[in-house]
Amino acid sequence: MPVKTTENGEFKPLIVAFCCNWCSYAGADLAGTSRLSYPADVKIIRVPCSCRVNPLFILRAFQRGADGVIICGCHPGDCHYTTGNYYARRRMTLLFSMLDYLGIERKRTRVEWVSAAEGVRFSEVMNDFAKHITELGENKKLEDLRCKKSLD
Amino acid sequence: MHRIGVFVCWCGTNIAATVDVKAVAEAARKEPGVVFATDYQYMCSEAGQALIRQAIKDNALTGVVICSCSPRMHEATFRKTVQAAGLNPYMLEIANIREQCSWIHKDIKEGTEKAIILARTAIAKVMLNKPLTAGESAVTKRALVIGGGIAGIQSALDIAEAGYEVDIVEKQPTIGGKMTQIDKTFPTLDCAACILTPKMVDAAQNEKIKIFSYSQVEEVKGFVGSFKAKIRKKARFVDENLCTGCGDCTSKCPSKKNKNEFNLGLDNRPAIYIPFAQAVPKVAVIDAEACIKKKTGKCGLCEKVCSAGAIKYDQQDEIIEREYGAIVVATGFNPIKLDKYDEYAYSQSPDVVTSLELERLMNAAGPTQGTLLRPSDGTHPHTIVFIQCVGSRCDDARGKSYCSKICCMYTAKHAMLIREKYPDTDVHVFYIDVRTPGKNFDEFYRRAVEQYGVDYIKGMVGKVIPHDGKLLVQGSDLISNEQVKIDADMVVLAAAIEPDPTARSVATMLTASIDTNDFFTEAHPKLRPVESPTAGVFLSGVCQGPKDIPETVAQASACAAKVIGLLAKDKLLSNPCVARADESLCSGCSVCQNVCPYGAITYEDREFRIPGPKRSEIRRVAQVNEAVCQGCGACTVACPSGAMDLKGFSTKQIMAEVDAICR
Amino acid sequence: MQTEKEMANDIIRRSGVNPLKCMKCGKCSGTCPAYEDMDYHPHQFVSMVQKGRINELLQSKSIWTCLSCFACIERCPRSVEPAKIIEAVRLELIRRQGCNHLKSDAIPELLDDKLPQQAIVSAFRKYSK
Amino acid sequence: MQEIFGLIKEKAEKLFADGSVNRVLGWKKGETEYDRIPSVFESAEELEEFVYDGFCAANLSKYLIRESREDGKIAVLLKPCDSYSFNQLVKEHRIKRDNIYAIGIDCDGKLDIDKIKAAGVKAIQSIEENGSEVIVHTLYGDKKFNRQDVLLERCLCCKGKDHVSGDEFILAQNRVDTTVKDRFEDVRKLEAMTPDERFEFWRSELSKCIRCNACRNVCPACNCIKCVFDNEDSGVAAKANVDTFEENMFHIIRAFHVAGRCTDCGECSRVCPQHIPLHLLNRKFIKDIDELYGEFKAGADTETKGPLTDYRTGDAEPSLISDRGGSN
Repeated sequence: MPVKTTENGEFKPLIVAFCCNWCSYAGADLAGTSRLSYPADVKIIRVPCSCRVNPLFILRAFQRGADGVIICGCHPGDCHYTTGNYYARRRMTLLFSMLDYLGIERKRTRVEWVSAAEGVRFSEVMNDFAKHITELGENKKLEDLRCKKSLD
Repeated sequence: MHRIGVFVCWCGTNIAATVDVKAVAEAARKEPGVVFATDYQYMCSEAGQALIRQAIKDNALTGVVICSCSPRMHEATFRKTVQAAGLNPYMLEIANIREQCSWIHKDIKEGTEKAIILARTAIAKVMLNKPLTAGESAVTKRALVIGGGIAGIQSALDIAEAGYEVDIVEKQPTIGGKMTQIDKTFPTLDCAACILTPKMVDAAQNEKIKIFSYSQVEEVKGFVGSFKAKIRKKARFVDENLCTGCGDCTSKCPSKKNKNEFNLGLDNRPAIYIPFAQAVPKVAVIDAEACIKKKTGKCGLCEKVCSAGAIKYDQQDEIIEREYGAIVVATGFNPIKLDKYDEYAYSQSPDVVTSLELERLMNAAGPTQGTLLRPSDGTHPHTIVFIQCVGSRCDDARGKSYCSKICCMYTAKHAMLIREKYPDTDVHVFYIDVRTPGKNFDEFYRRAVEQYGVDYIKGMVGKVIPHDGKLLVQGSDLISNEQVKIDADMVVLAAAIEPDPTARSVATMLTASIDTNDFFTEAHPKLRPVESPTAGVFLSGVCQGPKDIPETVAQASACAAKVIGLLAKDKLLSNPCVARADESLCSGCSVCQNVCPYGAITYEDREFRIPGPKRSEIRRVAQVNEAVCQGCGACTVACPSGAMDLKGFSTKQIMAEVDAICR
Repeated sequence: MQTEKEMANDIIRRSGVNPLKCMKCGKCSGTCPAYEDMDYHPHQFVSMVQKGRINELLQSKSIWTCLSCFACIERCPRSVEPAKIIEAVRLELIRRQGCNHLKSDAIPELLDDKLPQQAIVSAFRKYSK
Repeated sequence: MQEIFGLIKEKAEKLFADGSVNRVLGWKKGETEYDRIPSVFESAEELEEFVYDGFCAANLSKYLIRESREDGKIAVLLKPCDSYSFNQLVKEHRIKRDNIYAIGIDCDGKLDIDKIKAAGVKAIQSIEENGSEVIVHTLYGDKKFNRQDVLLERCLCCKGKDHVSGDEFILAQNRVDTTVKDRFEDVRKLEAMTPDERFEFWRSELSKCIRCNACRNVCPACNCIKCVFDNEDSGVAAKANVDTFEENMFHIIRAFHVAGRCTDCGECSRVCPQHIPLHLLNRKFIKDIDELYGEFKAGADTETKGPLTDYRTGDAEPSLISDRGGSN
């Protein structure tokens, strides 16, 4: 289980960000090049397109103790593969709605469209998301207790 | 057995300043499967790459993780490196500990912790990497140029020069673009037509170049090396092959009061017209909206006077399908609409004109035959005020955030030409900054001030008030700290330029990306300025960003060089990170086919062994055409059984990454 | 006692204006109908607040001659909103003096047929805190 | 219903007799009075065991995945709601339409034995259906039910009496409409709860799951050659619930995989030995799809693209969900 508190006992969330290679990952790179900081709690996984993100990945992240999962892709209409983010948009909307229906905090998941030119936006989005997740606190509803126990 | 090597780059101090690289290497060494880990100052340097190659050989590594800058930067470099050491180039993963770690975190402890997690994530992924081999595909040796302005013409001429076929598709009835409307060019004051029209003629006469004027690209399918385009050749109601361009029809046409687009509506043209004297192709076109015959069925005068018999009232749009190996986007620009800036009274007075309109008013082929006259009353203007940055350099809510780049220079040109031709005219230029970076540019601007006595006022105009046939211009002079009021006869607005409105649809069609201003995005702002991130699509001219003519031509030729480089290849290696269907799991349900944007998935009946007396059964299973698949992964999520997976980004690999991050 | 820099920060915060957005084109002053009656002009307000020269501005008659017509806000290409900065400086002064120059009770007396509605609104904006 | 049963049997015998089919897919009596098992009859003689009554709830279309691949033609009996699943399977190329003779049959709602038992009925000897009455004969005497009161939940919000596919139809003169409630009523009730109440509801329901896979096995949309949860390579393979999360994962993913394909046949909930209202997961997806992307009925035809393999450029953004009001 990841360490989730700082030395002074503050909650440090674990956030998994799936970023499409062409827009959002490049946007994250631009944020880096521009030295625009966001919390180190955010860890990025590169995927070719937001449509590569399987609901399984999201649930697995929560199962293993992630506190928030964010999916970033090209703006609708700008997908490198023309239509990928449109499919991702429907899938994620329905999945998030289902998680909400199951009583999971609806702000733990998010989709944001960030272009390769939006380094500033990328950092703003991550700061904002991390802020929300920190406020929500630890994800208790979806994590896999077994994972926790085995490492305790 | 995995034998993974981890290489941590300092990137000078770029990484090493906020990440303890030694600690990262140390932590990586403890990961299962890792047999070697080290750090080095510059992994991408020749010495760094040699270190990697040596380590691969010495330690018989089966996979390599490099903790360095973004994979978008050096993934290709390091793939070559590991390949040179005998490893499959896809047995490499990059942990991005610069852009997504050292550069954004200030605390070394925090940075190091995150870098270790990123390294461990890459290690978890590389353990599941499989050797991949790039596929091959053929190259159609023909290029498509979208847009026939100076950019498109120059790219086409250069590509044709190298011996390849080029098609230019231009939506106007003639090629030439905006440059045809310009009178003189800075900083040499050449006549624009004199330098452009020979190029237009060259393009028309070149055997390798085919011009589709009055045409638009409607659909593009395929991928680098083998695009298939549908071109709509709009009906011009004149047979292009028969028309001699004599102009008899245009002088006889009774429908004469139609806005002349070439002169920006400053005068009129007939319903059948040739845009201008040097048009290429020099063929008449009928404006169906204005043609009396087309509207009422009566008239037919042009048909009667045409000795070549070229008039075809029943001509239909034609769809032409052609194949291309490369596509050049040269869709150009337009001045912005000025309705948002009514403080300058553009809509209130005909004597407030845009700079492009001024070009027409000063051009010998323009509405005034080159004599500068006020559009309102045809008198000579004696006081002219130029206003810079109209709609440029604004905040996003007010206009374009960028500098349109060409206005400072053309305004100096206009001011200079007016002062030269009409020395009795007072010329004032309101400017915020005068930007003249370019060869002989500042000298040119200084000449306008020093030699021609143009009055440059540092400040902006607040408003223009039309009154009694004059224009009261009120602005600030920041240097003398006073508000100035000038009673002017004409006001010229340096309107910002914006990409042609077709840019967005062209970008969508080509799956190329555009920025928030609709300029096409280049593959790399510095190192790949003429390529789009979409393979096989190249950028020429202002469609990529504001440019003057010399820059446009330079970029057009650079773009041509890239196209030639592509067309010179017989085979292209394709990205091996494509989808693959596991036939043993596939139930042939077609959901993957439904979401594939490339039509890369087909179905085949295959025989499978099954338990039971029948022993085998025929099943419909998905097949991926690897040359067509671009590797987006839409199918992998649509597939409920997980039969569809993406090489290089497999479900297992991404799951391993998730697990490594959440450990 | 506040330093000038602190006052400047207060004014920036109160007005919501970011003077760094200014590209120094002078359009605000070019458009200002009250320009001639001002000692410091709209563009100078922006740059002086940025530089922290507040005491001079507090002495300025411009804070009273500004008509609050918002033409500069309307036309600024970079949405800097100089009139709001002038207003914030004025407010600084009004607060120090601790009194409203215009009470709502006094309005009916001041009204006449020719007075445009906008002038009343502007006057309220200008003379009360 | 007795009359319909006769007509169906007659038809089946005729099909055997003239050789148009070599098998008939129907139901036969199981171990108990109310147990009906899907069965393939290979001759007119075997039809002696054939039965069609209020307990023949099982959706037969899924069996066609295997049966339509056998030699010869098979006749299948489809209730109106089954014909949607049938269409969906044709759309997904899972059944060979040419090898099937589909007979649409009448349905006046199927009985829920749990509701009967819940009324305290024990030692059932036989059950008699008599129009709007159901009479249960037990060792301790007879018990009468109003038919409407003991119908399966899915029949109370019946999709309609019309078949969407079939080669021939055997229908009653007077067709009974059993619809009394809106099928999204229960979903709406859940939506109206607070997130914590919903979480508690689903936690208590899903924690009953014993991962017997009955829902998966009966579901006509769950027709993968190998389920991801059985596939080592998928990374989520698990045969049993070791902890609370596995149930969430399994049921969310299962519902997601059938989203846009589920015809709401309700078999999952009917067969669940733990009585988990699984159909409420599927109906949530159906409701969201209808509201967000326009009404869509999976299996209404064999061509239309499913909502998850289609899009509109102006589709709703996922932020729609996170921006919903209320507490988290």
